[in-house]
Amino acid sequence: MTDAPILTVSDLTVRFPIRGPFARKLGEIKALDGVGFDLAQGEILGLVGESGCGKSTLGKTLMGIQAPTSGSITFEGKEIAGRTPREARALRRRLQYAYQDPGASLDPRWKIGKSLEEPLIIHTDLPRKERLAKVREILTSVGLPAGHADLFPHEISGGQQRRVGLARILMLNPEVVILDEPTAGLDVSVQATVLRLFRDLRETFDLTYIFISHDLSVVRLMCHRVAVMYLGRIVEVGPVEELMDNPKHPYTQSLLAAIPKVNGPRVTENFWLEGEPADASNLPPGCRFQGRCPHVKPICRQEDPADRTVGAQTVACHFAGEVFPPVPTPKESTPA
Amino acid sequence: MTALKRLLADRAASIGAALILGLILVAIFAPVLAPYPGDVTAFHLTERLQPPSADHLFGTDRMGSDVFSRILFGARITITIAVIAVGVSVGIGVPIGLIAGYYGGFPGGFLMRTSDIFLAVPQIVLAIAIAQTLGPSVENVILALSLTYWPFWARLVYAETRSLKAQTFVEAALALGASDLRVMVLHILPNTASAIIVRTSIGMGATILTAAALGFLGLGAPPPTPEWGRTISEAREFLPEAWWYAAAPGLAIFLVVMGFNLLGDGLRDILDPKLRKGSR
Amino acid sequence: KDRYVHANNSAYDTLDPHTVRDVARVASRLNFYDGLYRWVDNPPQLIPWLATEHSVSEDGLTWTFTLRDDVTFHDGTKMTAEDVVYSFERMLELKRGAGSLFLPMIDPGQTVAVDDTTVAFTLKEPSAIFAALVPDILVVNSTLVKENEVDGDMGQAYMIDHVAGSGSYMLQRYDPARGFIGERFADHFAGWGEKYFDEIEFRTVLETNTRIQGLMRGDYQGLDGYLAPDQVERLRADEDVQIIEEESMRVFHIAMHNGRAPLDDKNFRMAMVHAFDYDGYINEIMQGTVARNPTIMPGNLWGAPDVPGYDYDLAKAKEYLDAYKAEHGDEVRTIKIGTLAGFSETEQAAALMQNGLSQLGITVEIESSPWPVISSAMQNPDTMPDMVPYWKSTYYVDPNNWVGELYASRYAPTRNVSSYHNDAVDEKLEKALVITDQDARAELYSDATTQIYEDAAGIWIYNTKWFGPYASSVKNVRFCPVGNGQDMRWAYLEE
Amino acid sequence: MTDALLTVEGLSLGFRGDGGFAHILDGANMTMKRGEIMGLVGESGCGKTTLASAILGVLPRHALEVRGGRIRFDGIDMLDAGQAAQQQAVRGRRVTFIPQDPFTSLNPVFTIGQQIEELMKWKSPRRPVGPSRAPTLLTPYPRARRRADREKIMEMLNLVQLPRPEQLLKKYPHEVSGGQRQRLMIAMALLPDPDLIIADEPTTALDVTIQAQILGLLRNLANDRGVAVMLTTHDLGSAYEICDRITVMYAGQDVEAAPVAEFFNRPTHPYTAKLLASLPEGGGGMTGIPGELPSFYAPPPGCRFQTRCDRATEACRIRPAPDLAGPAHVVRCAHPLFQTTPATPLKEVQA
Amino acid sequence: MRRLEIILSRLVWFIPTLFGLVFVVFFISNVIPTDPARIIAGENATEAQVQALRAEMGLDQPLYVQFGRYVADLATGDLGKSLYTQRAISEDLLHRLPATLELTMAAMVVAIGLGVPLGVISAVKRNSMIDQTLRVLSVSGLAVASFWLAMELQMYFSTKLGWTPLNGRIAGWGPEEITGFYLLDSLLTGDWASFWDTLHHMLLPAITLALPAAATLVRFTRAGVLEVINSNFVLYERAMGFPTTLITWKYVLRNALISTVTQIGLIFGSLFAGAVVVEAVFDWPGLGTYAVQSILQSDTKAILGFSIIVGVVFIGVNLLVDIIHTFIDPRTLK
Ligand SMILES: Nc1ncnc2c1ncn2[C@@H]1O[C@H](COP(=O)(O)OP(=O)(O)OP(=O)(O)O)[C@@H](O)[C@H]1O
Ligand SMILES: Nc1ncnc2c1ncn2[C@@H]1O[C@H](COP(=O)(O)OP(=O)(O)OP(=O)(O)O)[C@@H](O)[C@H]1O
Ligand SMILES: [Mg+2]
Ligand SMILES: [Mg+2]
Repeated sequence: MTDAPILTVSDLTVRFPIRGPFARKLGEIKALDGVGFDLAQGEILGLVGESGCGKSTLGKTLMGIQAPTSGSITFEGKEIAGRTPREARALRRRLQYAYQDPGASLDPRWKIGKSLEEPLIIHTDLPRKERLAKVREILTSVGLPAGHADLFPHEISGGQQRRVGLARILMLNPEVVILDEPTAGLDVSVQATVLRLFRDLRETFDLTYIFISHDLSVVRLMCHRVAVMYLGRIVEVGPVEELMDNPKHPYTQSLLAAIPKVNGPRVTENFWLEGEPADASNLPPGCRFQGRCPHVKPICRQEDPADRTVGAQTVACHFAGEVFPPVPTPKESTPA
Repeated sequence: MTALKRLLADRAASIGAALILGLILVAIFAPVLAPYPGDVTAFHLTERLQPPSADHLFGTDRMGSDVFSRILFGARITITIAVIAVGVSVGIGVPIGLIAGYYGGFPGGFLMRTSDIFLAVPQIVLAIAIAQTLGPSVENVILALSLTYWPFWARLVYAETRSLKAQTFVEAALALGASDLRVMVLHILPNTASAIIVRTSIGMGATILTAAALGFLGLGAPPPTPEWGRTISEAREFLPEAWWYAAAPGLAIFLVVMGFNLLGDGLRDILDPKLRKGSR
Repeated sequence: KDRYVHANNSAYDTLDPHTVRDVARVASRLNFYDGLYRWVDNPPQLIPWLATEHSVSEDGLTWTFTLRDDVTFHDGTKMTAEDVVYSFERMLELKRGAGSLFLPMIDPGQTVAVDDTTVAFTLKEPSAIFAALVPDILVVNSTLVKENEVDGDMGQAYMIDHVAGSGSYMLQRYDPARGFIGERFADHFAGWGEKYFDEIEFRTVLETNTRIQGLMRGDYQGLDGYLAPDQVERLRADEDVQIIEEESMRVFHIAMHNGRAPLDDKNFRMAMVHAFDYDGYINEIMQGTVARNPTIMPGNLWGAPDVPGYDYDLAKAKEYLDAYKAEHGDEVRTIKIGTLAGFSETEQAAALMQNGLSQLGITVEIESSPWPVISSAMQNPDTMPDMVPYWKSTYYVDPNNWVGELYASRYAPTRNVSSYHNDAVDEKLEKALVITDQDARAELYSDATTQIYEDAAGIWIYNTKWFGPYASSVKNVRFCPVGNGQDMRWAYLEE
Repeated sequence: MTDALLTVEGLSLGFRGDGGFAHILDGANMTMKRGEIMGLVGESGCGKTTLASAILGVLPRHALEVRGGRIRFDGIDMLDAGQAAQQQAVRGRRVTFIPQDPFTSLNPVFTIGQQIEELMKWKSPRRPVGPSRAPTLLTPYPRARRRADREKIMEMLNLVQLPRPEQLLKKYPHEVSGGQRQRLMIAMALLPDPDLIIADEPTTALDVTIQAQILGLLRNLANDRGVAVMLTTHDLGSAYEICDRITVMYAGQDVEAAPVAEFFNRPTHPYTAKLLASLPEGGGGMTGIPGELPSFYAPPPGCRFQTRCDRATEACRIRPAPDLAGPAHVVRCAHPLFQTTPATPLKEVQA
Repeated sequence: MRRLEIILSRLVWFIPTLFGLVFVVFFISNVIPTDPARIIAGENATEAQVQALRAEMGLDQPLYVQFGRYVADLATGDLGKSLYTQRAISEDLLHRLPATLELTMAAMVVAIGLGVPLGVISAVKRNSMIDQTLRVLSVSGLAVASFWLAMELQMYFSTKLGWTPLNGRIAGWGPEEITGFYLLDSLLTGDWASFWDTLHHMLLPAITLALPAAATLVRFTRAGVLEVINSNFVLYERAMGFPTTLITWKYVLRNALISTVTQIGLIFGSLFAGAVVVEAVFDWPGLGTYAVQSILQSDTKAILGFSIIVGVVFIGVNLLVDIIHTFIDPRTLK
């Protein structure tokens, strides 16, 4: 890992207007609200959080599929925003986004081979023969038989689709790859092989990952650092071990406590978090976690907490480092 | 190849395809198949309104011509009208729907409103206006039908494009740096193809019916064209005695339209992956 | 109560007697209104009606009519000369219908009520045909109409669905989408016979087939005539139906554009007139229900010349065509025939012509349009198709209605649609318009018609026979070509 | 077993389709007692939903082909067409259902209240038994019963921690969140006062924090009301969390059934062991099980795991009989893990 | 309120669409090569008379001026006067509208009453004999040319068998007019004879019109039901033991209707236009007959008026469908 970050994001905000009839603006969803972080070369940054908290939006904004409302993204020291489409496209070749649903990101009427060839047609002027050779090469490197180039997306399994999605991205020799929930919906056994593929590819192609997931155990396995998002904001970020073993934000704490683990404590016995996330289009003033936080104080209802560094983590909580998860009462479970 | 196999496996669709194939063959080989190929323009005034017999399968008409032969030649007109009118409609409607659906916003809305307007103009009225301006003829029937039919395709493609535009694979293609044109032509259009094909097949049937209705109202091809709709309208004077005179072209229309509809239905089942899944 | 229900092929969409003057809507004019004179019977005769007599001044310009003094309108008002003047001025003012016939002859304000029962018309120039038009001066109840004038519209809005007349029947019910019902006007000045219909209904039934079946089922007691021969056959077979057969004055011909090449060449026209299968058309398509009419003049009218009709003879046609080609070269362009959409006889005639010409190696294009379109086209020499088969009906019973209007230069291009021009013919026709002696006129018309015939200016095919389909129980229908047998005051029911 | 509420014995069925006969369930067995939570686990596509649907009688009838086996619920044969009336009376009343996807399982065009009321109209425990004479669409819903049911509904909504139930009932499904919808489905499953709830992956569509709440709710309800729950899931963590017993399925066959602690600590079937080893928190998060599920159109005879099992031998070509590996711990394997490695693994024979 | 807002936003489109419609139809009808002045003046008029009339009618002015005047008049509900009769076209159309509406609505009722239940049955009994038969029938229904069917039905039932009247709306002159809808009027006045007679007259034309519409509905309902019948909520309802009839006829149908309703809107529009041909065959004194009449007379203003009415009804019905959608599909209010 080199010192200069390959990617710097600061104060990134994305808002989706909600429009009614007559294009009247009824409100807006703050999908991203002042997100900032650095990404070092070769690093794997995990991004976790509940559904709808803005993980995909962040990924797509970095990739340029989604235009930011404000904020800056610097890639290798160069600002991405405000470039001509052509320059931005050239920059983005090296920054790629792997879709949450890889099956859906492939044209259902195109054979795998053709889909894989497309990036080369757009960005290079290699002759057809070389393109095909490259397609075969890349298919092998993601662990698929070259014959799969002649299949349609619906003819291969979910795990294989994911490999194809990756292969398509790798065609462009990217440096940073944003993996959006790459293991969601996969069985543990398939998940394991896919994870190993990511790790191998990273070594082969010298990649940097942003690893979006809501499965904390996978994140722990894969990532160096984790950022926890809640309703459009990163509420806690830090090295994976520290953050997981010693979470500082009450949301991170409850998130960790909510995952049932085999042979772990029974989380349902005394899970404390109640209710559901606030409406993203209608955030209350103050801390966005106030509605569900077991430690809520008056100040939380008035002031949105600033980021503060506590230990190895950066936490957006007024009481970071001062609150702890309620101690679980051990269950008299069936003797092992 | 597999599509063809599936088509043949579907009874309704293969009947439809057979009917249409029959129509095409009849249209091509009308001069060979017709027992009295000259009867399109030649008359035998002494043999007017003869009932069906071995000589005249469907009897004779008001000019003593063989109805069967004229029906066979009528197939040519029918197929010409249907193919060109639908072709032009597709040619106008598809790009409009594609562009409107892809770019959306005000221009899209405007295009779609325009198509709504054309949809609201009664087809018959438009056809009449055109027929009266340019004189009733096959070409003008085609023009009138094309002008009123394109919105159907525009609407269909618009809706399909809207939903495809929102799909991830389109976004992914754009993210890879594909241009709008590339995405529209290579990704979206092929994915609307099955819907277009189905619609077109059924549209052919509808076009034939409308063309016949125009002929019936006297706004289509001039006499002595053997167009089916106008034959029915000619026959009206001689009903109910000369029942064959109207029955034959009526049946011909029925069979052909049915053929297109059956084929359209079959294609829908074959081409629509959603239904394919459902039938598994 | 005896009722008569008549099914008509077009709509009774207005009752105003002065705005339309077509045969289709004649029933409302004849039965609700009276004219100064009236046409009856066949061949048509003018009989005194609201007027008892007339005199013409020396210079032929002033026509003075004496009116009956016992005429009352439906509302009981007495009719006076003022009503006649108002009616006539109204026609001129509205410029539609019969008004357009009179406008060229008389200026507005030239009609005066001399006294209550005398009215005088002063013409712009002497006219032999004015007498034939007098029945068209339908008199409306001026008091009633004036009461219902809106913004000086001369009661137009009112008259559309009201009747202000003195005619044999009074309006009882009216629906423009459906027709009207008239109730006998017992106080009609002409009195009534022993038997009559108490109520008459004229109904619009657009479909010929439906009309015929309705008559056979007894839904209707009468239909408009001019049925296709096959339909006449069908009706004849029904014993509850009678067909009243009358020779009418409705000449079916193919107008040719004499002003445009190649039809401006007499040889070519001669080829044309010999290329039409008259016998086939009359005997097969019309099943012999019409009579061959060799010229434009109805054969049964005075002044019609006695000439043999051109015959269908392709050999002769070929000769003429060769003569033409010798002069103009072999190339003959496509000939366009315009037909009247919905009138199958015109379509069949065109098809037959096409058939004949194709054997001469001439291609024909047929174009079928609704009557108003084709009629507009015909009135302009540039848009007039090369040939148009159509009928010339009886608007007034005078040779001028046929030969004059169709071939005199004074009527070009609106009524003389053939662009036919022949100074000798013009001279005769003009003269016949001014003099009043019928024998002299007859000779002039006969000569002119013969000349036109020799010029082969058109293809004259047949004179229509009128087949009035009525229920057998309907008696005493007095057919007259002008009213098409829809003047119901004489008819009655007898089982 | 007299206290068995539900027994599935040797259930064998499949679907006839374009590609031939897809033999999905091949001799599946399962037993459930009153008041226990049974986890039915296995990887995606192994037939969990098919088994649940078979019990509920909602398999697509036109393609279905049952080849053998029985499903008995409290003495009623759930497959016998002759007992259709009893089955219909049982369904939604004594056996209820919590679907996998709360987002699409409620009818989008009726309010939540209308749908709950309809359920209570037909399936309320207070409904007099016996067929009604009125045509179905016109069957009345007596005022008194309606009011009583309404109270129960309110009570139940409170119990599943749904806030402001009055307003909730007036809403349409799309107007409430996924977690609330799933709670609603649980309430609807409980309202008829059933003996058995079949919950088909009730939390996969939900976030972990919500999942924890829902799982907790299910556990408590089972404890408090003595309802048996059949929990279908492929998340072993969830299964561990609330189940009393676990049955593992592989490709339409039950391979192992054991009390929860036994299951996780002493897996006996090679498949179970490998599955547990693939868990990320199990440390071997990147091992996985090589190979894929066999095709249902041409499955191998006998134990269906043989194609991926490194212990498989010729013996595996015949379906092994159930074997007791401990108290209430049933395993179906020719070479269970407590035995030594077999002499000639099948893989080598084939190679 | 959401619904009101949605309805309003649809209504806002109504005016420009209508304007576009008028624009298109106006210019189309003005290229018809007939000279209204000449038509009015009659065959006997001289050129000078025609010119005078043309000036009087403002036909000598540029087209856009005429269009402006037309739109201005239209805004006050004035569609001009018929060239032939000088009758106000709006009056003519209004007078005939009830006849056509009554017929189309009767056809619509028949079509819905037949099409929707049959579509449901067809879907529920998928691939059964009933389904196959219905599918064949519905395809045939769509393939029949309505004018031909009308003729054949008339020939058989009226002429041959004499079971039904040949043509028209009623034998006599109809019940006392209150609304112009004979069925309604005869009910209001208690005139049962007229009521039955109207129904009797309506039978064949309504069936002719309804047949293709019913066929379309069978197909769409079938497709709609099939789409819904495999959805999760139906699975849930079945798993919860809801009575099958209830699931099919209440829960599934209501969902399937969402797409069917759109179709009903489109169908109503096409029925309305299709009435032109059917009315012509059965001499139904409605808008269609009027249109044919106007066409044959090249009464451009009347054709224009007719097109606008049909267009308005079409746009209006689709607007109504949108509104109905907000009721049957609560998701539209999201
Ligand atoms: N194009 C869009 N228009 C409007 N709102 C959007 C759009 N895309 C996303 N959103 C909203 O932004 C918020 C964040 O969405 P996003 O997809 O980034 O969440 P996520 O964290 O990826 O969730 P998941 O875990 O379900 O993938 C959500 O409330 C979503 O509804
Ligand atoms: N109607 C059907 N026709 C043919 N095959 C079917 C049908 N229904 C299900 N299957 C197949 O049966 C197998 C088992 O499906 P099932 O839904 O029971 O699995 P599952 O264990 O519930 O999986 P998941 O965890 O993904 O929900 C799958 O391979 C599926 O494709
Ligand atoms: Mg996401
Ligand atoms: Mg499942």
